Amino acid sequence: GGGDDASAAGGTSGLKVAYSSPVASQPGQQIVTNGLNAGAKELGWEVNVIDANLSPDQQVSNVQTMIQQQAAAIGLWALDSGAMEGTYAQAKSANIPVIGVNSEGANVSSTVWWGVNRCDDDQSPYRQAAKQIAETRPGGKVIVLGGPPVPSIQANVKCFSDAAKAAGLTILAQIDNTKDTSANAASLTADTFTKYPDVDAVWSYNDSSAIGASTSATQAGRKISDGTGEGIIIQGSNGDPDAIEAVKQGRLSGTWDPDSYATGMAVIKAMDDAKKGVTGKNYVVTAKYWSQANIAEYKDTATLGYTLATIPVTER
Amino acid sequence: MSQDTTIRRDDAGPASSPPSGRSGPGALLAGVWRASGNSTGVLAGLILLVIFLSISQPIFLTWGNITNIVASNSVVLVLAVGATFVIIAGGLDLSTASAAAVTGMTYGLLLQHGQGALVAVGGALLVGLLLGVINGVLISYVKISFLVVTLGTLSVFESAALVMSQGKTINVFAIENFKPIYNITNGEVAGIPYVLIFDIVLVVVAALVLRYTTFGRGVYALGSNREAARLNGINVDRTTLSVFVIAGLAAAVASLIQVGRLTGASPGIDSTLLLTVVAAVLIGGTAYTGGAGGVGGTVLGVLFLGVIQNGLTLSSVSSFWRGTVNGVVLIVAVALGVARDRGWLRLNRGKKA
Amino acid sequence: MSQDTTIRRDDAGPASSPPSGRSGPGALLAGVWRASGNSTGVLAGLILLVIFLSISQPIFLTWGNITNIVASNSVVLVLAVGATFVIIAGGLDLSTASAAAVTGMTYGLLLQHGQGALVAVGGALLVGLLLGVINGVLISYVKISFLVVTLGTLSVFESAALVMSQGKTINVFAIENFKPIYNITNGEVAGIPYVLIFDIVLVVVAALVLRYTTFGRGVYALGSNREAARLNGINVDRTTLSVFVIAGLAAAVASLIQVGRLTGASPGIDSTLLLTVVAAVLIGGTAYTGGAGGVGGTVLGVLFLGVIQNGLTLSSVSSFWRGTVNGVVLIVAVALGVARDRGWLRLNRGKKA
Amino acid sequence: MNANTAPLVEVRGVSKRYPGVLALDDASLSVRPGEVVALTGENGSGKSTLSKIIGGAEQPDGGVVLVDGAETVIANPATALKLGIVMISQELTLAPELTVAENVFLGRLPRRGRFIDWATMRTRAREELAALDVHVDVDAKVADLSVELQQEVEIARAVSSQARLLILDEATSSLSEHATERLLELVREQARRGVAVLMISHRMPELYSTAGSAVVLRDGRLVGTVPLPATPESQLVRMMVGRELNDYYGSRDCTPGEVVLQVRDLASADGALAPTSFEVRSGEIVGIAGLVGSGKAQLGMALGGAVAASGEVRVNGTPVALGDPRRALSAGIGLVPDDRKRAALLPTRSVAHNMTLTWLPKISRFGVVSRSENRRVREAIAEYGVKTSSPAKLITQLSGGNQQKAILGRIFALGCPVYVLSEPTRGVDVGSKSQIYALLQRLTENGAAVVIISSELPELIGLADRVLVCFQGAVHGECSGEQLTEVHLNAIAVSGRTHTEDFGEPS
Ligand SMILES: Nc1ncnc2c1ncn2[C@@H]1O[C@H](COP(=O)(O)OP(=O)(O)OP(=O)(O)O)[C@@H](O)[C@H]1O
Ligand SMILES: Nc1ncnc2c1ncn2[C@@H]1O[C@H](COP(=O)(O)OP(=O)(O)OP(=O)(O)O)[C@@H](O)[C@H]1O
Ligand SMILES: [Mg+2]
Ligand SMILES: [Mg+2]
Repeated sequence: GGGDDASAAGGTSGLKVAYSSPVASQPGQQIVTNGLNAGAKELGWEVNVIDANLSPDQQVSNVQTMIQQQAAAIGLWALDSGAMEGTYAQAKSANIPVIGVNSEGANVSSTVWWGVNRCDDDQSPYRQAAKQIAETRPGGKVIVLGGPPVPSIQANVKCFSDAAKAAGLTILAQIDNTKDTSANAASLTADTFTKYPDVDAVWSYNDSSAIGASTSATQAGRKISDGTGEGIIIQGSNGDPDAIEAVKQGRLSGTWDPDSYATGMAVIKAMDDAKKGVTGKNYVVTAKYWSQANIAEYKDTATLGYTLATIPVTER
Repeated sequence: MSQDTTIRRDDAGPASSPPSGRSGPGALLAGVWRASGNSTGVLAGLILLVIFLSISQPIFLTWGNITNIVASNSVVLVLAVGATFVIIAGGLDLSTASAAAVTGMTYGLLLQHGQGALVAVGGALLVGLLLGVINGVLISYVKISFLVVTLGTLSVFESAALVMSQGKTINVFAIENFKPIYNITNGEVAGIPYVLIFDIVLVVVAALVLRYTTFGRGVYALGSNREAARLNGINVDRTTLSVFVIAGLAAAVASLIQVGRLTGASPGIDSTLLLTVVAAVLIGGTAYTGGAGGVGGTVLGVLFLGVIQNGLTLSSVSSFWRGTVNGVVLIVAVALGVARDRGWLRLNRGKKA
Repeated sequence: MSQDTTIRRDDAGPASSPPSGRSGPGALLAGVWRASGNSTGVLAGLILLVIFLSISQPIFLTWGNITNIVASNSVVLVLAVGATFVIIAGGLDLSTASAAAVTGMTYGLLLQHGQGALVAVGGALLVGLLLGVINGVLISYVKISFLVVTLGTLSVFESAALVMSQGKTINVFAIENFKPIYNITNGEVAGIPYVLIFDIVLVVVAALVLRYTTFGRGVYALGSNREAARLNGINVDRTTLSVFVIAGLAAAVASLIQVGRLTGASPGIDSTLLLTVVAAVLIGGTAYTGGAGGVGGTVLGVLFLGVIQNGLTLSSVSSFWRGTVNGVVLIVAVALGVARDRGWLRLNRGKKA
Repeated sequence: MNANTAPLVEVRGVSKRYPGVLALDDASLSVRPGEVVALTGENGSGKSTLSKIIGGAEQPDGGVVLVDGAETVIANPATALKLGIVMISQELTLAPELTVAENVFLGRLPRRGRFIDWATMRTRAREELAALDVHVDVDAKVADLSVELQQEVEIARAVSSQARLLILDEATSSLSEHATERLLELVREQARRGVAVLMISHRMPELYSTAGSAVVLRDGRLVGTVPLPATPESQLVRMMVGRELNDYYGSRDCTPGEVVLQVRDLASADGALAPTSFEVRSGEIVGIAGLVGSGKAQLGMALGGAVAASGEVRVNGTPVALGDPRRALSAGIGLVPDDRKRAALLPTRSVAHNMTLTWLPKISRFGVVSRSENRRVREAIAEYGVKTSSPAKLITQLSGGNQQKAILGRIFALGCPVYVLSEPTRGVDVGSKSQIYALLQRLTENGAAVVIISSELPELIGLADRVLVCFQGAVHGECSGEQLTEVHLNAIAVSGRTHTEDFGEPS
């Protein structure tokens, strides 16, 4: 399909670029990798993905390996963006552009952002989430399910919580699923549902926690709302395949999909731009909310038919 | 430090030895206190915790909350019962959480491929047994240290679980053959969750096996003095193999409960699960060098950790401070046991000379 | 299993005992092989791994890659050296990775509040010492089991690191007073990274302390037989306290290297760090029940694990399969040592009987 | 001999309670410089407890300890060492992972400047051991040594530490006759130099040859202090056990029957035991003697299947698979190994579970232990005279001799056709020894074949029908009848053959 742009880029064909994945075994990160590969294929590039497996220290040494292997460009989803400045500086002095994913820094060439992580206007996803809940359940009671103490997660939690209060919702409790597993989310929410049996909605920072909450709600004899009807509203985030299934089965009210596939492609696009000398840009990948109302339209990444020119990304 | 292996020192006590016959009315509490052996501190800590939480959180002692505690700790309990056998025998199975991921994936995949409920459950148990056999054979027949073997298989099993579904969670909710396990893990009879009944049966059976079978005695002997066990006719290699097989089966059972609860099989492993399981066994009074302890203590350990978690959630302690409360309560509870031993908390112990 | 505590059985060898004077020309390799004691398997595995990687990955033996291996394993090495003292003394410090998070945050906060480079480094070391004292006092004077104490402080320290900055990473890259540590951790002299020089000095000093000081031999005596050490006038409590203080200081030093490398102090803890550190010490031939082993083996253990990681990264093994390769290589390497012991790989060992 | 010098250490009215037992009850004793005091009494009478209190390893519940006439709290062993009180305790206190040299100097390693002087340490360790006539590689790991050599290391440590008071708690119990003699000579020499010595032993000849007085304890109470060697042995024994001991070794009323145990070319895989052949008949007791390292213990271990071995062993004509203790046990060979701590005790288990360990196959059905367990344990405790406050007590809380009786009881109760007993009476008091001998006689009367491996020649001579003597890993001779004397046995043990001409008797 979209080979035209690639041939226009001409000279860049055959580049070897690298991407440092925070944890390659997670489903969402795998989709990012698929997107990277698709984008690279379009340009005739090769992309080497190295897994930091949740260790920032490992990530630093992975990037150093990339610098040694003289990658043409480095994409990097920093596990801890406050702790990568030195590494960025080393890449810069080796003249290798660095594309951050949801992470920025003084020496980062450009950054690809997830739309879900924005909180600057009314259209920002989690502000919309709060509005949606308030519309269905005016003055409703909400539980906020946070995650490990990571700045980006904390920012998202704050974004939703502030918007929820502004929309007249009552936040009964904020509980943090620091272990980041469904099982732990299930225990935490089971305890919380016992304490607050009259909860209207749960907003969760990711899908696996939302599924945990859904499990304990069901076990407590609660119905899961389809987003408009009765029952408890449970919103997840990430658009994991598993969560899409759950939405289809009526076990989740909905999930905020950051579009990981487009994210991967956007990284390649940003690299391509940087190679052409265009840096300092922010690429924002548009998020989608999948609920029981629109889940029938959900398409698997393989059949999306994105090209580098058509990915749902806005540049700022 | 090498001798300082039980939670409390000196008096390894009658925790696992046969009841010594003295009885009499009254003084029941004092009796339990005395008999609690190595887990006194945790027992005392648990009692204080329960009293504190019942007062500060009215919801704590409701039946709903209690069943929550049971449900959320059954996976840890089952793994911890398996780990108790291994630790009493003087070993340690670091691969247990990873093995549970593999057996859970096996169950999920079998269901996904249209297998019947029994086949799927049987398959998971069989794989659990196989994983236990792998550990056990490498340890008892190839003679590699149990720490190295289970450290290696921890990594291999984790990887295998990821490979099995390419890292994806297998959603089994809509599969018809999943229903029986779903109903068992989430159902109840006369208000009592099946899982609670299962837990009780499991613990009682495990306790009886350890106390009243030749196999159980062999496990203690092996952990107490391997050479003495060997010279007195215990089949040391087979007993070693057996405890790892038990741990493998426990991993399979735990994973069935887990998948039943979460309605999906995930290859991801909770990085704190292993530590929680081992902690439960050790604070329950089983010596990490083996030869002493029992499942009774392990139940206390699991309950103790579970009640702390539940209490923290109910009291909405900030997630930053949870660790502090958790750690301090644990240390203080065990320190109570130490204090008891040193006579700081004398309770009807008979006077000294 | 209780006796099966060293990585290989039977021949605990001269790993920890002083050089016994015999020398002679030739047979150097055979000498190293023989002297490698408990870490033979890992040594052999390491050599095979290096040969394999040099052939399959041309970049492997470049100086740049070697310094990369050194840099990325220094944190583990420093923690593992501290852990070696604790484990030889018969203990285990589960809180070491959490302690490093606290000291790293201390260093970051001090810099952020405009303190000088020396004050910040000194502050981190002081806090490390304090954390070690907390562990040590609870264990040796309050007499709570080291497992319970360090399990508790693991949780408390983790929580403390989070509370210190409300969970945020402190970016120190732009702070002027951070420059010295940055330059030391990332700089080099004549092509040799300062960190490598530091690592070598640290290991040599630690080895000398363990071999040639009364404190060092007291650590071995304590781990070998606590009661014997006590009856022979070794100050058991103070030695116990000291090894935990050493572990605390090691955590502080490791965190300085970490922050220097990452240019930011993060309260998050790498969940695999603790297991990696303990694994390095154990596969390096230090017995987990104490009394035997040494830092030489620990260096081998760290290198072995580091080279596997590096090799996996260079060979772009799929992240799903990494764990399998990792685990299998580990088990096979240690099995080599077992095979050596049983005479399957006889190499100039002199006849028995 | 130094009755007028002031006591170095004096204990007044000391008592000590353990859960369930009053181990010491108002006990007193004093030792003067240059004096050798024997502390005697039955197993469990409180001897070790008393010596631990003097050595700072335990604190008394009541009473006082005076050092150099001043009331002193010996808070820990380090304090005791500073006061010049050095103890060899009944349980070995060695660091098994460390070298012989380090163990000799444990707690006081020689230094040059700030660093340990390994060269000096090795040389001095070699000298100290040589003074005991022990020649062992000082770089060897202690865990790799036999019990006897470990004991020698412990003795070398004590002797070399310039003690003012030396406490020997059954230091000779795992030594051979020769090594014992050497140690006692050393003790006498130390006493001549003004060192005070408190020795605990169950071997009468040692006490009589070395001690100047004896303090007798019974059930933690002081029975009396008597001069030695002036007090007749029978009186001392009566003070200890509260009755006369007649017929010490007992006798049996049976003639050897069928051959029960047939051993042909039995050799251990590690070469410590050369091919050995012999037979034992039912009703017969065969002793095995030999010096340290002669392979006698190895012979027992090979018979019991504890070590890999080659050759042929038959019980009642049926061949027994070698190298597997389970097969040996089920074929009817009951083994009591000599190293109690390493190979027999389950230290974390109760007395009951230690005893029933070996009985499990007999007292269980379908793998479930029978209800009769508790009754059997109580019967065995009574029958074999194990002194314990409860069967649920941890075995390590029993006195040394009672631990040994529990171990013997668990094997004797099996009713095996063949018993292989290595140092069966190590650490057992005279009264109990006599009981054990009587038990052995009964076992043989009931048709068992017994092999006793012992370094106490009087015991072998008193019990055995014939004695095989090991020399350098093989059986080099057999003595019976007239020739069953210490002189003959020693001759073979030392040189491997009899010097008939030296005795002028036909062989
Ligand atoms: N740690 C302990 N806990 C409980 N009871 C103990 C402990 N140590 C000793 N005892 C008991 O104290 C009593 C005296 O024991 P002690 O070891 O002093 O005897 P002993 O005279 O040395 O005997 P032996 O000749 O057998 O060595 C025994 O009944 C023993 O069971
Ligand atoms: N002189 C020695 N030097 C080093 N090791 C020795 C020496 N003598 C014996 N050993 C070790 O002790 C082990 C046990 O000794 P062995 O069974 O041969 O002698 P034994 O006569 O039974 O000794 P004991 O009188 O101590 O029971 C031997 O396998 C050997 O390893
Ligand atoms: Mg004694
Ligand atoms: Mg012997």
